[in-house]
Amino acid sequence: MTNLAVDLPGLRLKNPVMPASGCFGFGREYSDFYDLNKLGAVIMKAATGEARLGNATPRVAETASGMLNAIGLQNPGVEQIIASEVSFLEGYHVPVVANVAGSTIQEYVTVAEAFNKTPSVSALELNISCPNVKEGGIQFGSDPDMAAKVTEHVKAVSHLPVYVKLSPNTSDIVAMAKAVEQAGADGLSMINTLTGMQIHLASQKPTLANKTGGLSGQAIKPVAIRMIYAVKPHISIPIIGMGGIAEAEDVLEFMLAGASAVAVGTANFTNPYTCPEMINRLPGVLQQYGYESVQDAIGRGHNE
Amino acid sequence: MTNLAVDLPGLRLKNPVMPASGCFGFGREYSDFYDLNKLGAVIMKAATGEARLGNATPRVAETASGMLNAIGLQNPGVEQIIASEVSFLEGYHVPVVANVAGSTIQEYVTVAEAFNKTPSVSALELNISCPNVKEGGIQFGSDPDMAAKVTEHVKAVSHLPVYVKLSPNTSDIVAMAKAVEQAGADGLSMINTLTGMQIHLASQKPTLANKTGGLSGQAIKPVAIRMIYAVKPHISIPIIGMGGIAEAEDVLEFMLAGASAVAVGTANFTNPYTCPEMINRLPGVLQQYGYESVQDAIGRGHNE
Amino acid sequence: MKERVDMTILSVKEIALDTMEMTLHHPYIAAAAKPGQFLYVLAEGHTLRRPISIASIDSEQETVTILFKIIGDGTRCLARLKPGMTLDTVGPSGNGFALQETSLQTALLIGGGIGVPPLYGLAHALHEQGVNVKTILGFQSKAHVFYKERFERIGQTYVVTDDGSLGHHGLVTDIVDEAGEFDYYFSCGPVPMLKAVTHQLQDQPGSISLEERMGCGTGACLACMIRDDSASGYKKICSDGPVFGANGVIL
Amino acid sequence: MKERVDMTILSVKEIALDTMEMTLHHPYIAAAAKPGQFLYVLAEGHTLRRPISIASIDSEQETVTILFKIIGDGTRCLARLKPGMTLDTVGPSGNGFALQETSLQTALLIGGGIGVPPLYGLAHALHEQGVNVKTILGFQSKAHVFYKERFERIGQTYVVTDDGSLGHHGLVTDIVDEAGEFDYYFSCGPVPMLKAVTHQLQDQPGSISLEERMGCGTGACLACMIRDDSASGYKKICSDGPVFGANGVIL
Ligand SMILES: Cc1cc2nc3c(=O)[nH]c(=O)nc-3n(C[C@H](O)[C@H](O)[C@H](O)COP(=O)(O)OP(=O)(O)OC[C@H]3O[C@@H](n4cnc5c(N)ncnc54)[C@H](O)[C@@H]3O)c2cc1C
Ligand SMILES: Cc1cc2nc3c(=O)[nH]c(=O)nc-3n(C[C@H](O)[C@H](O)[C@H](O)COP(=O)(O)OP(=O)(O)OC[C@H]3O[C@@H](n4cnc5c(N)ncnc54)[C@H](O)[C@@H]3O)c2cc1C
Ligand SMILES: Cc1cc2nc3c(=O)[nH]c(=O)nc-3n(C[C@H](O)[C@H](O)[C@H](O)COP(=O)(O)O)c2cc1C
Ligand SMILES: Cc1cc2nc3c(=O)[nH]c(=O)nc-3n(C[C@H](O)[C@H](O)[C@H](O)COP(=O)(O)O)c2cc1C
Ligand code: FES
Ligand code: FES
Repeated sequence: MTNLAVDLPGLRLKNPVMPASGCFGFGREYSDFYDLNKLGAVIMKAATGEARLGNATPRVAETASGMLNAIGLQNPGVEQIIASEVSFLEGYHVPVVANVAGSTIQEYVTVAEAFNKTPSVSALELNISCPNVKEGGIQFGSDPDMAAKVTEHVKAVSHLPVYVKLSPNTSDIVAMAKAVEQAGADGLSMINTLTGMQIHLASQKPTLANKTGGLSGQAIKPVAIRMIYAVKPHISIPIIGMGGIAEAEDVLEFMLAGASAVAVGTANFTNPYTCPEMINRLPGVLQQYGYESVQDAIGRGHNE
Repeated sequence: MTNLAVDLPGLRLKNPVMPASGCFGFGREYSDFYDLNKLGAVIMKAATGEARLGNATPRVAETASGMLNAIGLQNPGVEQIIASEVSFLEGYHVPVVANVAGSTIQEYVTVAEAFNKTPSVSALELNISCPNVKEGGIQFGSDPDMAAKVTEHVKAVSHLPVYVKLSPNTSDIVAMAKAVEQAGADGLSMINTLTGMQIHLASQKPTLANKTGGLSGQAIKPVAIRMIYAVKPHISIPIIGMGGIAEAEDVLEFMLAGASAVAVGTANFTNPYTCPEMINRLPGVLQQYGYESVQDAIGRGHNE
Repeated sequence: MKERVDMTILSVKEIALDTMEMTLHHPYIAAAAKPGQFLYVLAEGHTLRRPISIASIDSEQETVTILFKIIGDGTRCLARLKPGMTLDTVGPSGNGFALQETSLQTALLIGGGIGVPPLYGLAHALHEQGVNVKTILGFQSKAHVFYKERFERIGQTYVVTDDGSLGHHGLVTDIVDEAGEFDYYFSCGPVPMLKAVTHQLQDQPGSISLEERMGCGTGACLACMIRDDSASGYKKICSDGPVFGANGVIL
Repeated sequence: MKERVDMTILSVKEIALDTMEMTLHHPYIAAAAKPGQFLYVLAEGHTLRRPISIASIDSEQETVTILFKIIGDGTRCLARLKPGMTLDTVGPSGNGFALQETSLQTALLIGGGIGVPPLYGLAHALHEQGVNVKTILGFQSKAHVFYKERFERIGQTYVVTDDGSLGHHGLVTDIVDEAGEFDYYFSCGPVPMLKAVTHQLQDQPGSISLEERMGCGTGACLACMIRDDSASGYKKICSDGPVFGANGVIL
């Protein structure tokens, strides 16, 4: 029997596959397609202190093997999320990870505090890498000092483990990773989207109302693999890997690069059953390449 | 009649399409497929001071809508290039752009000086963004001060116009662009490859012997468009755009973003006739979207 | 409840300039579909699915028909499919036109271009309910016109074209007065048309069907939101719509 | 001179486990191709082409046949193609086996796995020139064996398998001595096999055909280089090869 379980700070995962933040709402819609209990965990859509309406539409565009999005952190605010969304997810036996965003360090702290008072939330994912809002988000994610600062402040108020989600829009991902580990992060999430743009020929304007958006999907997988592989030897906290995962084989590739678990975003849009299908195929793929457990494969791409 | 001509520093282009450095050798192989006179110009493979043998193989891998390469600046050295390759290109009526690389500022200067003595070279492209060599290359390209320094030194010895080729592996492409413009660059080439990696499941190792490689092809087009669009309003020198161009429509998209001409790399591998086919289709595409000339379209995606 | 299924393609044909008609077989979809809902279909090699309205439903043959215009890579790829192949579909998606709630005598349908298809299934259903259906159809030019005769078989039909090559030369809104009395209207087409229509008919009850670029197509990603006056301030076109009360959203 | 052409697929069949045989029609390619050259073929949706050796040439029918093993996405996609469809090909690519230069009596051919196909066309051509052809073919297992009878029709043929399920249990090199005298050898297969073969036969003249991941397939990108003792220090497999003198390159 292939063992899919992974234990991470705050997260006892029966399998390493979870939907990525923002690509799965709060689970409700996908629960129409399959039983959410099949998932390793659910990472919720970003929460901010107050409700936000996000950017103007169009908010998505398709690119070669990928997509751009500029949702702009639309969400009903942390209190509303706790009241109506977390309570929905409580009906399932899956750990819930709350994705925390904000325009100021204070807002991150407020959101983190609220989730810390919610027993059914198992961990926080600090979104310091959203490229689609004017304030906060990626600003915190492109400077190691700022990233460390927001991590420290959130850690100071949080008994829940904190995973810091890194942006790939940087020339030195290792410095970012080290800075947030130093600041107390319990884990990393890598990677958020690459900033991109598409210009619509007929209208002579960027396709997205926000002009730029975050590039996700299979197109960015080589960037994600490279960043995880680069960071892994320099840190001792676990990595949740993401960026273009669409197949069970991709899960193994991320494990070999150094991820301990993975998140699946864009692929849910192509096929709503991506996560459960991937989980079903994972034991076979692990066996095919000679692994008896997920744990076994983590970081094995680093062997000489 | 749609006018495809563009005038750039040192380069009177009859059309804006040229093969990108490293993807076309020195033109010889593609001259078996078509008449190189059809091209706007030819950008040669990188030249260094001495001959280099590059990295171990495998040197390429395929990714979703793209590829990774880690050739490692293999080339016969600048003198040999001038003796046997530039002389071959002299047989055609196309401007020749020399791509200049090195491990030290002195090496860049040496190579630049040699090309400055070669009448049939029309411009230099300063490759400060090669991710596949241990020394030089991207080191110069990820720090604005270093980039400015190498630009200044080369400009000091060069009567030929200097296009500086920027790396997308940075959190602040605008700062890089401004720094090299300030340092005297006559134009920019954007973008070089994004650093990426693929892990080969069966061997548990990176597919490329060099481990990391440069990601190119359609996958990176949104990153290229976004960077060109971001840089354009901040500079007054022209941009040669590249990154995932495969169709005449892509050429127009790059023009709208702010490029004055384009280079085509990876797409030559998918279809050796990509460049001439694109050039043939370009007038029709420009007309379809209401442009009478290439010049007309440059930067038009910035209109509100 | 929507499901992901492989529908079998029975026929594909060009019925007007760049406009394809495709008939698809699937028992579940044909049984569950309602006019105004859409299929969220996958064009091979593409990351995002394409929303295409259900144009008509044949529950006996267990088929639905879609009509689509070739505007880009995805629809070009769909147009190349051949009978016997399958189409990966998530459907029936979204909420269709509310038929049962409206005990109406006369309905006015106003469609523009590729907004016409969902109105055909609606016209058919209304007609079967005994409603008097009048339709105004707007197209770019004569070459783009499709389903004119089919609508004519159902009720009074006005065609307008942008260039006057068929029917009235002008806009759908030019004809609304001429079409006379009605109890309720249904409209689908480009946003500028819908703005003009809902403005002109602001005092009349009606429904409109909206389009927006979609990510998930299922309500999870918030790509397709449209502002409204509700407490949340928005609706999702893919799951709350695509059909909305004409004055229920802010265009 | 190689060209980019669309070849018409005449047949596709599985001839051994995960091993496909495809016959392609094209007058120019069939006329120009030589044993040892390859076709650089495009699998739809892929950025890089796949190099596949020409396994045999029928100049009367104007066809060439390729044999390929399904190992990944590209070959899986090729295996799904159907007769009547076309295959976008750049070919004939590379340099084939030098036949004319060798006025030989007896040739030994040593092939491993998917290195066997180019040797078949070679065996055929040598046989037609009156050369006595002996062949050693190595496969993973019985299920992977193909073209055994065809080689047997040409000359003495030894089969070895990794697991002993057919023929000798072991490696191709185990049989070389048994195969007896020869003037020249030709070998194609995985690099470890080629290393073993060239080492064992270091005092004999021979040619080997190499594989490497390719970018351009035409000599421009330097993806596929192999070190040698020449002034430049390297050769390009796609354009200088894939066939090299057995001791001409550094494996
Ligand atoms: C609810 C709904 C119903 C629709 N019904 C029909 C129909 O019955 N017939 C028909 O021809 N068209 C219909 N459309 C529009 C259709 O979805 C687009 O024309 C199609 O997605 C274009 O795809 P493409 O790849 O050819 O174009 P591209 O421009 O290459 O597409 C690029 C991306 O933009 C999206 N996109 C482009 N235009 C639209 C649009 N108008 N609406 C939504 N997404 C778009 C595509 O889905 C894709 O993700 C409908 C749209 C919606 C939202
Ligand atoms: C000169 C030459 C002749 C060949 N002739 C044959 C033949 O006759 N029959 C046959 O089955 N195979 C042959 N091969 C190997 C064949 O090219 C690969 O098996 C094929 O490219 C794999 O593609 P894929 O997409 O299925 O595999 P993937 O592993 O998914 O391919 C990923 C990438 O790696 C490349 N790649 C993977 N393996 C190889 C390899 N061994 N050599 C070169 N590139 C590789 C692919 O082309 C592609 O770019 C030959 C290779 C060369 C260089
Ligand atoms: C539509 C969309 C919305 C997203 N929203 C969020 C978000 O709210 N918070 C966050 O941390 N990441 C968000 N992301 C990023 C994803 O969680 C993920 O990091 C990224 O898309 C890469 O994974 P993928 O290639 O599998 O999609 C979003 C991505 C998409 C496509
Ligand atoms: C195989 C290969 C070799 C390359 N070699 C060079 C080089 O020598 N010098 C350089 O400046 N860029 C080099 N590049 C980068 C390209 O010139 C180009 O900037 C990049 O590939 C993006 O364009 P594309 O997506 O059209 O390939 C190389 C790219 C590839 C794929
Ligand atoms: S497309 Fe995702 S919410 Fe509508
Ligand atoms: S593949 Fe480009 S030189 Fe051989």
